[in-house]
Amino acid sequence: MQDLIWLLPTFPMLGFLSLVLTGGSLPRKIVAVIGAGSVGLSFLSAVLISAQFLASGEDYFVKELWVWMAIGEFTPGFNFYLDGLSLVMMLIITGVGFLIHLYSTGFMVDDPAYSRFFAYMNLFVAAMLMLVLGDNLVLLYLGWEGVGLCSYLLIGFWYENPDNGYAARKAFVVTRVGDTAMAIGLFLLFTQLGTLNIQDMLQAAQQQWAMGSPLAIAAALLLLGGAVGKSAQLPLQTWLPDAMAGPTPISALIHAATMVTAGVYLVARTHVLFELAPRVQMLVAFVGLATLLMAGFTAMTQRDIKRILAYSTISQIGYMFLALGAGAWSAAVFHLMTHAFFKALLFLAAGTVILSLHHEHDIFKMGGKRKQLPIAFWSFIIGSAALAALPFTSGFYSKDEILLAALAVEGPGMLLWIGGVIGAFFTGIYSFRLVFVVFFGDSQGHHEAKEEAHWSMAAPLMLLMVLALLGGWIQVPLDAVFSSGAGHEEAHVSLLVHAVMIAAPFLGIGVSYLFFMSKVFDLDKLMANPLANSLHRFWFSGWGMDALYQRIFVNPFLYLARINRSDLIDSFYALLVSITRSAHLMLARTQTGYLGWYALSMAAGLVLIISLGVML
Amino acid sequence: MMILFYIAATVAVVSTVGVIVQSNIVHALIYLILSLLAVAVVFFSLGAPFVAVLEAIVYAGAIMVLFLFVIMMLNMGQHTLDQEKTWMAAKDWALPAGLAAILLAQLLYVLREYRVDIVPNEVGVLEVSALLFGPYVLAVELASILLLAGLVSAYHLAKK
Amino acid sequence: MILVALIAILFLGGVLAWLSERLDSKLPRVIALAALVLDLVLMLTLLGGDSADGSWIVALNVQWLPRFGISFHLAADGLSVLLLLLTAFLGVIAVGSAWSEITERPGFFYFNLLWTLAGVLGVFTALDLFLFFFFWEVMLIPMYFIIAIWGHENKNYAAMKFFLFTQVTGMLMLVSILTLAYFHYVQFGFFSFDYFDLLNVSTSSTIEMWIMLGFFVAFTTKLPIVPFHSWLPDAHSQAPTAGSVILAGVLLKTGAYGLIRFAVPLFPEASMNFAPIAMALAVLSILYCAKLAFAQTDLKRLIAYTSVSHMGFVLLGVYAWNEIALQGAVMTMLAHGLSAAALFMLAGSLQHRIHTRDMRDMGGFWAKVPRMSAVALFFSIAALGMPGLGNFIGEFLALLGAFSSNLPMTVIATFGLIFASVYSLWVIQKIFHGEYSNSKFDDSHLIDLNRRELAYFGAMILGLVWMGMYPQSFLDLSAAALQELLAGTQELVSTVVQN
Amino acid sequence: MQSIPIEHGLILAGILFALGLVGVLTRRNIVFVLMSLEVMLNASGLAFVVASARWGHADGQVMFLMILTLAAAEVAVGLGLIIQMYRKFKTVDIDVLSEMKG
Repeated sequence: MQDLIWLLPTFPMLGFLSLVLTGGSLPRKIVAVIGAGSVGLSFLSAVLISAQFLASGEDYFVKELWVWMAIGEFTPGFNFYLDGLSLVMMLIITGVGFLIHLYSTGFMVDDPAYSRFFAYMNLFVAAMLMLVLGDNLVLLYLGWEGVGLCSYLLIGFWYENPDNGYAARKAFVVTRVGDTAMAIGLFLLFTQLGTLNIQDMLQAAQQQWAMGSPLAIAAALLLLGGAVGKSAQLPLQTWLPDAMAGPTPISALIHAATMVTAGVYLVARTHVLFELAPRVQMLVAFVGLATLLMAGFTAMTQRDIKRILAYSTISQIGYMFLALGAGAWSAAVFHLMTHAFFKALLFLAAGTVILSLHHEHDIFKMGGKRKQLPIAFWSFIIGSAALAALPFTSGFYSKDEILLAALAVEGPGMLLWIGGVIGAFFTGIYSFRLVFVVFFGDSQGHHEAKEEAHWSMAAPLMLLMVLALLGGWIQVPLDAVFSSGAGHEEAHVSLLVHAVMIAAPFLGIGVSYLFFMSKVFDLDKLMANPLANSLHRFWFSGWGMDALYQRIFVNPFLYLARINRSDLIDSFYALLVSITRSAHLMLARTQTGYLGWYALSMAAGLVLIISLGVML
Repeated sequence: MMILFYIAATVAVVSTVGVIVQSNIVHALIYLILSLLAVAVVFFSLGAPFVAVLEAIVYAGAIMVLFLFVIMMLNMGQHTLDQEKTWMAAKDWALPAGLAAILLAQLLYVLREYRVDIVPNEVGVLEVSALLFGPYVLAVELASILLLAGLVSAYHLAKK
Repeated sequence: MILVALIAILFLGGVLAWLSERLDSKLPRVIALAALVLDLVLMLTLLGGDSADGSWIVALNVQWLPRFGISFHLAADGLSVLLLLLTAFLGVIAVGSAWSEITERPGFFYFNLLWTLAGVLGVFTALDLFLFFFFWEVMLIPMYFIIAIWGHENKNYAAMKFFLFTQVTGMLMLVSILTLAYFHYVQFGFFSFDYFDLLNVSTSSTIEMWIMLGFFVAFTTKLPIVPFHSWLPDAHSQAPTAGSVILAGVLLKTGAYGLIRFAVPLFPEASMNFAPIAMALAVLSILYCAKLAFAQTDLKRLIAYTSVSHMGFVLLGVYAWNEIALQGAVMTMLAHGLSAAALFMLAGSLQHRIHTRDMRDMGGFWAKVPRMSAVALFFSIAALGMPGLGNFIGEFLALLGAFSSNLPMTVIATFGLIFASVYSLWVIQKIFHGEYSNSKFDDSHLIDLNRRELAYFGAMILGLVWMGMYPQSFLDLSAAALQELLAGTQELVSTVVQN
Repeated sequence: MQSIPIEHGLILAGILFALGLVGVLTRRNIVFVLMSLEVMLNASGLAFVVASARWGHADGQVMFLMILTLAAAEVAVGLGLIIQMYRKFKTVDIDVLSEMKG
């Protein structure tokens, strides 16, 4: 069964091909069966393979398919590598992916481009599986770019609106900045270590590079660049909120559960390099911390239901980076998994809300919907609880591990921990702000809203609710992967620490309740304060990062493009042409047509030549 | 012979001046014939009787008759004569005459140290024809083709 | 002999096509297609053949003008065969794209097309520099006619520009060839234009540098590379579709081939001394033309600039001069041959349908022509270097190889990948996404791709996927040839690099 | 028989050539131009004959014959052209024929 691991990406790939080649001529039912079924089959095989792999007790398993290209030492192959980490990722991708596909069959049912949607989705799953299963960095890069492409295609899925196209291109180009850094990292690794096979490369790095050597730092930094771009961390986080322009299942699958966590996967996969470059690892932690705080502030100010979730995603991935930086590799992957559950749940529930309210995104135009949309309501309650890491939900266990690992970091551990706790506080505020505003209070319109409760949409929500609640009990089999990792020894921390960590989200929820539920604090009054108002606007715009990038990157590029539309270098040749032409015109003036003039010039020439002859 | 040479040379120069300054075209032609005949005499004095005769027959005879015919065909009357006079303004002459003078001066300068006195031996028709039909036979053929071409084109051009 | 047959078939086919026009105006295209398919089939027989003589698969050497040491020397190794296959394949595609587009004087058109291709085949196989130059000119003049007669609104300007650029720099190459032959005479006492003889010529490094520059300028003008690129956008925007296909797909590759086969091996020392400048030019091309591409409003000009940008990777790979980089350059040549040709054909078919190339007038075509849009999307993402497609393999290998020989240039060049995504996606956005509006053009002929078009686009898609997923079949073919080239220059190169 | 300084022959040829040149350059009547051209041709022929006399060889005279042939052909064609010109423009003024200016 393990040998059939190549089936995993093959099923969705076949789904993609059959949907593309038929070009939308299939009936919807069949499209749905192909689209969701292929991922379902993938999930099924993933489960079987996992069972066998875990039963075998092996640390890893390699399936070599064919040599991709072989030039001298450079021999990346189409080889799949299965270990605990890729196993977890593979199950998340196919499992959550299948649920979201199932949900989509209901969600997208009215869309004219039904088939195209599932084609892209299938391609995405295939590419994502390549990313996590590839045994070398080139294959990983193939998946990496492939998911980027699908992300682009799906964000711009409703292409009639140019804004969507803009968001899609922004997502692709911004992540490609990171990808470029990663590509350079690949070049560096190959040039220095002579292989791009991940395991061989890591081994060679351990043998050849000393702790903190400049090469290790450079390599780790470059890979981090790729991870930061894909996972929407500072400073390349600006694309993710705009990416919400895509259909909601896309946001759930790509921009919450799987693709955006690819950066976390990459860092975890190449953790040896980061361990060799402790400074870069510390940088990872601080990037995570900064991102989670920044995104937390911003999430509190957004009005668009999907943007709130997007910023919360950025913030949660920030936690994962914090964990990676703290060396708690397993905790990061664990949080990745729980996050996939509860964030997919939240997005799908948000999709239900949006669909029921006829594509209304502004939470302040909703309100009081808990009766009308019960499934969505409960989904949000459970999802938000897990997001805020309330005790006994899945998010609690993973975030708890992360914060403890952060505290254990030597040096700035306390700082990291405090930042994380503040982040948790914010998480409480913004997650329940959403719940309170949308589901409680007075209805702000859409009184006729009725829940779209087709089983294909309800069932995934139910399943994800269960996972979001109980996912914390899953044991991830990562010990063999991160044998060298830190953060395993149970830190002996005081009860106070635990109390603070548990209290923080509750405090946040409380604040949120006071503002948005009981209205003890008046938001309008607060907004009247100029300082609060300008802060609000600053946070709302995502800390002005978009405007900043617009000013320092986009505008100069557009300016350069505009002033040099007709190619400066060509004007040099145009100059040559005009010089030749004017010289020609000048000489043509001597062509008077008068015979006497010609004879005279001939005579003058004769005189001249003889003079020369005489003189020489 | 020396005297003959100088006399003929003087006549040639004077009559050539006549050619270029005359405004009456027929007079000019007569001067030209005179000039050519004088040159024929020069040839003779240089011991080249064959070309002297050819000069007189072909040049002064045949070619000049052609000119005469054309002048007659063109039928230039009094108005061309007047026109001719108006065209011969002094300022039109200055530059060409100056150029020609410079050219001549250069020639004289080049010849300044060239000094060979000869007593011309007659190089007659025998030697010329021996060469013509010896080494230069190809040139003769070419010349005949040239003449043929001239004949055809002249016929074609002068035709209506 | 087979090489002669390949070239002769095209020459004769061209003449036949021209003559057959009198019988029936539909006959020339059939004859052209038949000649090219025949060529393609004949070339396939080269694939099986084992190389008897080093890396050379077939060779033919006949005295031509022995007094000047000029011989009729044709030979093909794996590298040549790959490019020959590309030429014949794109030739077939070009005939397909001209099939219904060329109605005016078709006989003469196919005559020119086949003669250009015959010249290209000659360039890819000639091993006598005099013969090489001869073929170099043969491919130039028919192309001039193709642009000047069947081009669009500004065809005379474009054709003249194309002609002057290539001709002037071709003359520089001729001067270099003659100088090289002269130095061979000085050194060995007899004239020879033969490649293998000229490889042994050694001159002072200054002279070598100047001769090398003659070749370099000729080849980089063809490639083209900034600052010799400005003929390309004009030529492409004015040429008929088939002309663009041949121009972008094949003619540009002759420049790269010349660099790999002649410029570097003949002058390894000068080339390696010159490599930093060449690589800087490559980087300049990549970035500058990517930016220019983004600024264009004329679709064909845009694609033309992207060609220049991609050819920068080829130049980078060639001057890195190691096996990975060279394989990358070759793969880029092949993949770009297909992707650029396909993009030009798409632009051509759009122009054929709506009679404009101005992207400002277009938008939202996805709703109207979904198949064409999907095909365009495919080739756009191929052009931006999506892994799994041929272009990625080429660019990745070129950069990977170049990284070890010139780190800063490679790092800067890598940023070209970002710009590639900017302009590629911009095309998709501008033409196929957005709201459909037909206020600026008559859309009565805007119909989706027909079977013939689908067939050749399908073939090209398959080709790119093959190159992307299993490039080994191409790498294997050229490996022996490239290794031999590298081995021949290794000593000299390593001394230069050490210094 | 007295000797003749050969350079005098050449000087005569030079003078005649210069005079002919003056004629070609100054006259506007095309018939005059043609006549002056004849003078110049004749002068160059003279130079050949002088050279022939100087060396006592006949080659110079052969050359003179060639020039003679040339002159004959030239005059025939030239006069034909003049007639055509006169028919077409009703003038013999060469400055009227300035169509060929660049």
